[in-house]
Amino acid sequence: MKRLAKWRLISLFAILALVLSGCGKPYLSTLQPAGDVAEMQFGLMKLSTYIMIGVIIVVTVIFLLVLVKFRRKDENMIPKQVEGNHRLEIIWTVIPILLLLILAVPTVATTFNLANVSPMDKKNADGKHNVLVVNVRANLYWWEFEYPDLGIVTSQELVVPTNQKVYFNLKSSDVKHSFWIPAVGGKLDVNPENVNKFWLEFDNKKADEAGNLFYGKCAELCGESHALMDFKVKAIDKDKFQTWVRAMQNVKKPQEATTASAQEGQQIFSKSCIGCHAVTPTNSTPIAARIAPNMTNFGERSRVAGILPHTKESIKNWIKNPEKYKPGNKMAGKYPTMSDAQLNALADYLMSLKVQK
Amino acid sequence: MHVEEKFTHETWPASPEKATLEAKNKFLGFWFFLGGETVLFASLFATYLALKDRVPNTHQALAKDLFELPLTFTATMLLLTSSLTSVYAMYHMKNFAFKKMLLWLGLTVLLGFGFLGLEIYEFNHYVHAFHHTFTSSAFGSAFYTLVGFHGAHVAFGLLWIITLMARNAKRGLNLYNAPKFYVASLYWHFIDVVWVFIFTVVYLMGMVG
Amino acid sequence: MANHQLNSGNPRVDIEYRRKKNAEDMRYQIVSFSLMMFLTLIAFAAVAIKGFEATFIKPFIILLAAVQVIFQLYYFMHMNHKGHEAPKLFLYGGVTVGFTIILTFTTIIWW
Amino acid sequence: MSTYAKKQGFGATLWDFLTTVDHKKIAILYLIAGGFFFVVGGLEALFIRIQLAVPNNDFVSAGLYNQIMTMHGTTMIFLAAMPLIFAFMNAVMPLQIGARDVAFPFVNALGFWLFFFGGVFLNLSWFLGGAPDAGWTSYASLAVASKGHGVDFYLLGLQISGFGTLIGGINFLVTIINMRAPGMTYMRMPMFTWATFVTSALILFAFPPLTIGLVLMMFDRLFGAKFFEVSMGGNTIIWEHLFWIFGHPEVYILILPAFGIFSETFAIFSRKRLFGYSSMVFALVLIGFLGFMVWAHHMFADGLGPVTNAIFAVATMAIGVPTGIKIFNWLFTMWGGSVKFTTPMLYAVAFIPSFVAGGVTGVMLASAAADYQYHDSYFVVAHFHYVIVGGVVLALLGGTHLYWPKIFGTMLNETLGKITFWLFLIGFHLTFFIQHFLGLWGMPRRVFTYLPGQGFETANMVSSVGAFFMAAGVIVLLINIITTSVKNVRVGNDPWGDGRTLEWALSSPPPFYNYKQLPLVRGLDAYWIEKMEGKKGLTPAEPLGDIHMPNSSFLPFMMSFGLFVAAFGAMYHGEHGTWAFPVLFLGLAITLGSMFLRSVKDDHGFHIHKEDLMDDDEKGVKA
Ligand code: HEA
Ligand code: HEA
Ligand code: HEC
Ligand code: CUA
Ligand SMILES: [Cu+2]
Repeated sequence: MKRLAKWRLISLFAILALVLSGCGKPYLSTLQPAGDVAEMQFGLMKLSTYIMIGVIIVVTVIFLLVLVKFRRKDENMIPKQVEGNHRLEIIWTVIPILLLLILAVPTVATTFNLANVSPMDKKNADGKHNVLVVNVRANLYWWEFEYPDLGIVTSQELVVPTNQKVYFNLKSSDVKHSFWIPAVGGKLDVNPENVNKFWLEFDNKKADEAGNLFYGKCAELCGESHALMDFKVKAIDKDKFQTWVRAMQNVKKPQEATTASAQEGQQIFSKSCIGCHAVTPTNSTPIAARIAPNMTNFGERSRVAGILPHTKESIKNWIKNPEKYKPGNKMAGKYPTMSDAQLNALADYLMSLKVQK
Repeated sequence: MHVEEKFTHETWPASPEKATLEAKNKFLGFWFFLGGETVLFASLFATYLALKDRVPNTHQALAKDLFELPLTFTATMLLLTSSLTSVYAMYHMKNFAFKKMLLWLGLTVLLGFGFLGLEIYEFNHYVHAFHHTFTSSAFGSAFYTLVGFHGAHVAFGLLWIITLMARNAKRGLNLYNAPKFYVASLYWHFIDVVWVFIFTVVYLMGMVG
Repeated sequence: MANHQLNSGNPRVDIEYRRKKNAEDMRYQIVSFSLMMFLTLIAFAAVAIKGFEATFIKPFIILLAAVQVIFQLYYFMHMNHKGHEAPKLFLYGGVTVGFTIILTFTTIIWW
Repeated sequence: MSTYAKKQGFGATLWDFLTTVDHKKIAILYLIAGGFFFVVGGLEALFIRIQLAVPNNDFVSAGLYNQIMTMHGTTMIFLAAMPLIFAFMNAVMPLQIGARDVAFPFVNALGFWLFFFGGVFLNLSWFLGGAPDAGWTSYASLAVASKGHGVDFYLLGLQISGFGTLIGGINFLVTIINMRAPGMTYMRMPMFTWATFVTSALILFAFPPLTIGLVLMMFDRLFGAKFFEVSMGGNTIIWEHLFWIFGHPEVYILILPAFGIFSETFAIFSRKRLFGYSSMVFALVLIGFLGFMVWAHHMFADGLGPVTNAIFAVATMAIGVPTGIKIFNWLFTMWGGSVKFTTPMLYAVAFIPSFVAGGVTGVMLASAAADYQYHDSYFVVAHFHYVIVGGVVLALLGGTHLYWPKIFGTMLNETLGKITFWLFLIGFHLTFFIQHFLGLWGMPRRVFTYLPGQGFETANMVSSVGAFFMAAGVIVLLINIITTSVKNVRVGNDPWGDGRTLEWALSSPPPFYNYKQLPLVRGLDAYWIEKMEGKKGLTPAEPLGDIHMPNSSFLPFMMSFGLFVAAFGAMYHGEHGTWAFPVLFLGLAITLGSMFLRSVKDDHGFHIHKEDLMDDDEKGVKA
């Protein structure tokens, strides 16, 4: 009997471990941690799950025994009216306390560890951080990522180097949002009234497995298109990251379109769109003027508007009727209607916006 | 036997405010209500403290620019004294001295009106002299809401006491209305308790900076 | 509801005794009122007289306010009398919750 | 449905219910209104599940989804679960303590009508330009930015119904303290009465912060205040704190009465006194107390800092201990008992594993660093439906079956009851178990749709199918109610045969004055004691005498109606000043006028004379 119980327990844990690790998508699931933070959190999740499974098993065993043994068989039987039992009551007070302590200690430790952003405070001689810092700005349904020390801005797709800690400043420009990359680490709210700070680390091997592209989500109800406020994280190794940064920094003025169609698109863009969308990556523009996604490296992104496939067709559809794809977005209706030809030209132009040829 | 039974000095019970079951219920229920009001005002105080001096630009007046000692002091004296007068009223209620009770309640009401008048003057002054309004800043909203909530309590208390006085002027004390007077006076004291914290936390601490 | 147990019919109520008791109560009320006035004066004086540190004045006047309020509750509102156990419980309950709220709002609400 | 409903004409019955101050009739009003809103909230849940059944669905639009989701949460919590709980408190608690009514019958009626008009007001938003859409938590930045009047409906509607709840809570507190029958000491009170007591205390302290939060936001939205406007010095975190200082105790306001109902059920159908009664009471009070110390666990991701998060994490975990005490005490109540699986008992039994599963995920959420992953994901949705549906709703359904005969004098059909039970239970686990995984796989909550290719498809479909099982269960319950009401087979005092507490000594339904003579209580489970000594009824504590009863009144209805009218004025004063202000004042005038009438018109109630009581002996308590 005892051995059987033990065997059952082990197999249960094994199944559980399988369920826990084997499920979900590697680019999205918290159960496939792809970095230090998610790893620590996954550790806590596993620890707590084991404790809870233990609790459930104990309750279930007593429960089943009761159901089987004490069914009413004799209509006239009056059971003994027991008042209570001190020994039992002490047991089921003390054991849960102990279990909770086992959970509480690592919880507190991890909470403090994840909140440690002291390296962000240190700056070197020319006023730059010693670590990589990204300012994340959340806007109604799109994200902006600024690298203050590198002097560049990008949108919708966060680019980060792997295997090093990346520090984040989070700030909202309208309502509250929440910044979440499930596979890499837990979320932190993006508030309108303060700057929240935390760090994440992106694991190189796991990034490879996930196709170098993690999914990011907005995790706080922020309006109609909250569900569609996705972003992507391109996690690449340090060298590639450096190359990307240099390429971005090289774009000093809007890139010139090369094909005829793209040139036409550029003209339209400069007339109708440039007021909101920048095509240079500098962060010298004041924040208040950055009211739409930066397009500098649009041609190299993996999605249009964070959610649509990265194709010319999507771009045309989007510009034709953004409201259809992201209800309540801040672009719809702010520019003249475009003919099919114009849409085509715009799409060509936008697709040509690449920093790494 | 009836709650409106006529009483004499001899038959008047020692604790008329708790002599019937209705009275006991009223008494207890009202105290619980005050327990809830404590949390209500604590929420307002907390909000005020969080938003104190939170203004959008440097031109706007802060707490230390607004408040003046003499005004607050006068208001405080009026309200604190009204607490004493209402205690006197209850003293006479217990002694079955209806006329005297009315007299002291009347005084309480007068003092209460004095306080309200000062508050209205004060708000008006801030609006015109400092452009410190309900909508000018988070600080303004929090200030007027906290102090105004208290003011509204004063106003409601006055209405309540006046109604009670008018309704019972002709029929004197009995076990039906005695608890009502008692409970109204509890309410009045509670308003005073709140004011003690308002003048300390909002005004005095505001002036200190 | 049903059981009105009025003591109105009780002939043995000693009015004189009660009168005296009430008057004595009233004397306490006046004493506590004077004390309250006194505390108020000190609080205002502490602010009026320049020269004290704000870090001293603030806790000091809050303490004075707390003492005053205890006078109000225990004397004016008769919480010192018997039969106020439940009121006490719930008032202090309210005070505890209220205090927690104020503590929160002065510590973990940021700029 | 009940005897007196049949004897009178419809108009008279309606008037009777509009003016009643009898706690048993008010209970019926709460039951009907709460039941109605439960169906409304359930339909909204079905719409949610239909929309989410497949990716990229366009069953409803994004904006409409947010409204449905918000109204589902708000309706279920404030307009379904709480009123249904109040229904049982009203129906049972005064009987359990041996009282003839609550302490303030008039206020009791007022509480109901305030809730009712608040709920109606809130739901009228559907027809007047759109419902609130900022979530049931209505976080400030989004709620203040929300267009239209949806959020205003939320603010004003909850404000009105919140007053009703608050005065209801005070009423129950006073009733329990002052109106217990002779011999009913605190430690002899039935567990449901204890739960009512602690719950009411929570209401007393939890609702004021909500009231203030609603006032502040109403000032911001309707009167230009700047509490939450960051550019003017405002701070939206204030709302979050105020809401959760209320919100967390609120979830215990929901679950403690459920615990109470189950405590009664376990004892009755195990034929055994509650195991560890005093530790049960202790645990109840401790949960209530701790309930006020943990609210920031809803704000772990806010960025309050590691110190705050750590403190609140540990405090939150602590609640697991007293809750565990209760769970084990229930198990040991059944242990050694003679357990009969009636419908109410099935609910109670199913509650244990369901609630424990939900409770332990709560403790997982309490682990702050891990909650950064769970927060605002479907894992949280799974957690709270496990505790709410697996705890509160099972208690409400079980309680409905258990107390139906006491309230209406006729039994619900046991077979149909068991069908409802199984459909609902299976549906419940089917719907919500899988949602844990959705959350862990990265699905945020409050999304109107999701894109394909993220691995969410199958699980969402399963979840949606489950919801329809629950709906089927509810429909069977409605059929059950209708058919048994039509048959209307009358039952005696103690239809389950094993009643232990005072209410089972009274006829079903009890006479309107409840107890002809107040009973003398000689121990825990007073009625059981009498039964075991072979007595038929209760031992009276007083000679037969006149009974004083309160008069019916239409004023509670009018007072609440006035606020309902005034709320429209307050809401539209911005754009329709010409008529809105008069409406505002008219509404307030109705309310204040009714209050004035109430205070100047003496109302001493009436007496039932001894002689009349002797006449209807066959119906009353056999004393
Ligand atoms: C009836 C309602 C109810 C109940 C009873 C509970 C009970 C608990 N809840 Fe839950 N909760 C909600 C309703 C409820 N909750 C709702 C509605 C939300 C979401 C609100 C929103 O955002 O919209 C929420 C959200 C919520 C969060 C925030 C999640 C987030 O948004 O990030 C947290 C975090 O700590 C939490 C924790 C807990 C805990 C620790 C308990 C504990 O009380 C549970 C205690 C019970 C047990 C632990 C089981 C029995 C015990 C034993 C068998 C003993 C042994 C056990 C151990 C040793 C662990 N809840
Ligand atoms: C008491 C509280 C309560 C209850 C009982 C329920 C019950 C249910 N809830 Fe709950 N829910 C909440 C409180 C509750 N919920 C809250 C607070 C939220 C958060 C909102 C927010 O984020 O702001 C939420 C959110 C929420 C979501 C997440 C939405 C989102 O994040 O986008 C989902 C999704 O599945 C859901 C589903 C359900 C389902 C399927 C039920 C089922 O159990 C319902 C079962 C009942 C029925 C199905 C009744 C149907 C009746 C009929 C069919 C009868 C028809 C007959 C006639 C017309 C005569 N709810
Ligand atoms: C009012 C300012 C505004 C104008 C004018 C505007 N846009 Fe936008 N645009 C936005 C905003 C805001 C978004 C982000 C929408 C979202 O994701 O919610 C956006 C998003 C986009 C995207 C997707 C961005 C990405 O990074 O995937 C494209 C492509 C785009 N706009 C193209 C255009 C073109 C082409 C024009 C001119 C014809 C234009 N926009 C004019 C505000 C504007
Ligand atoms: Cu941004 Cu949700
Ligand atoms: Cu909670």
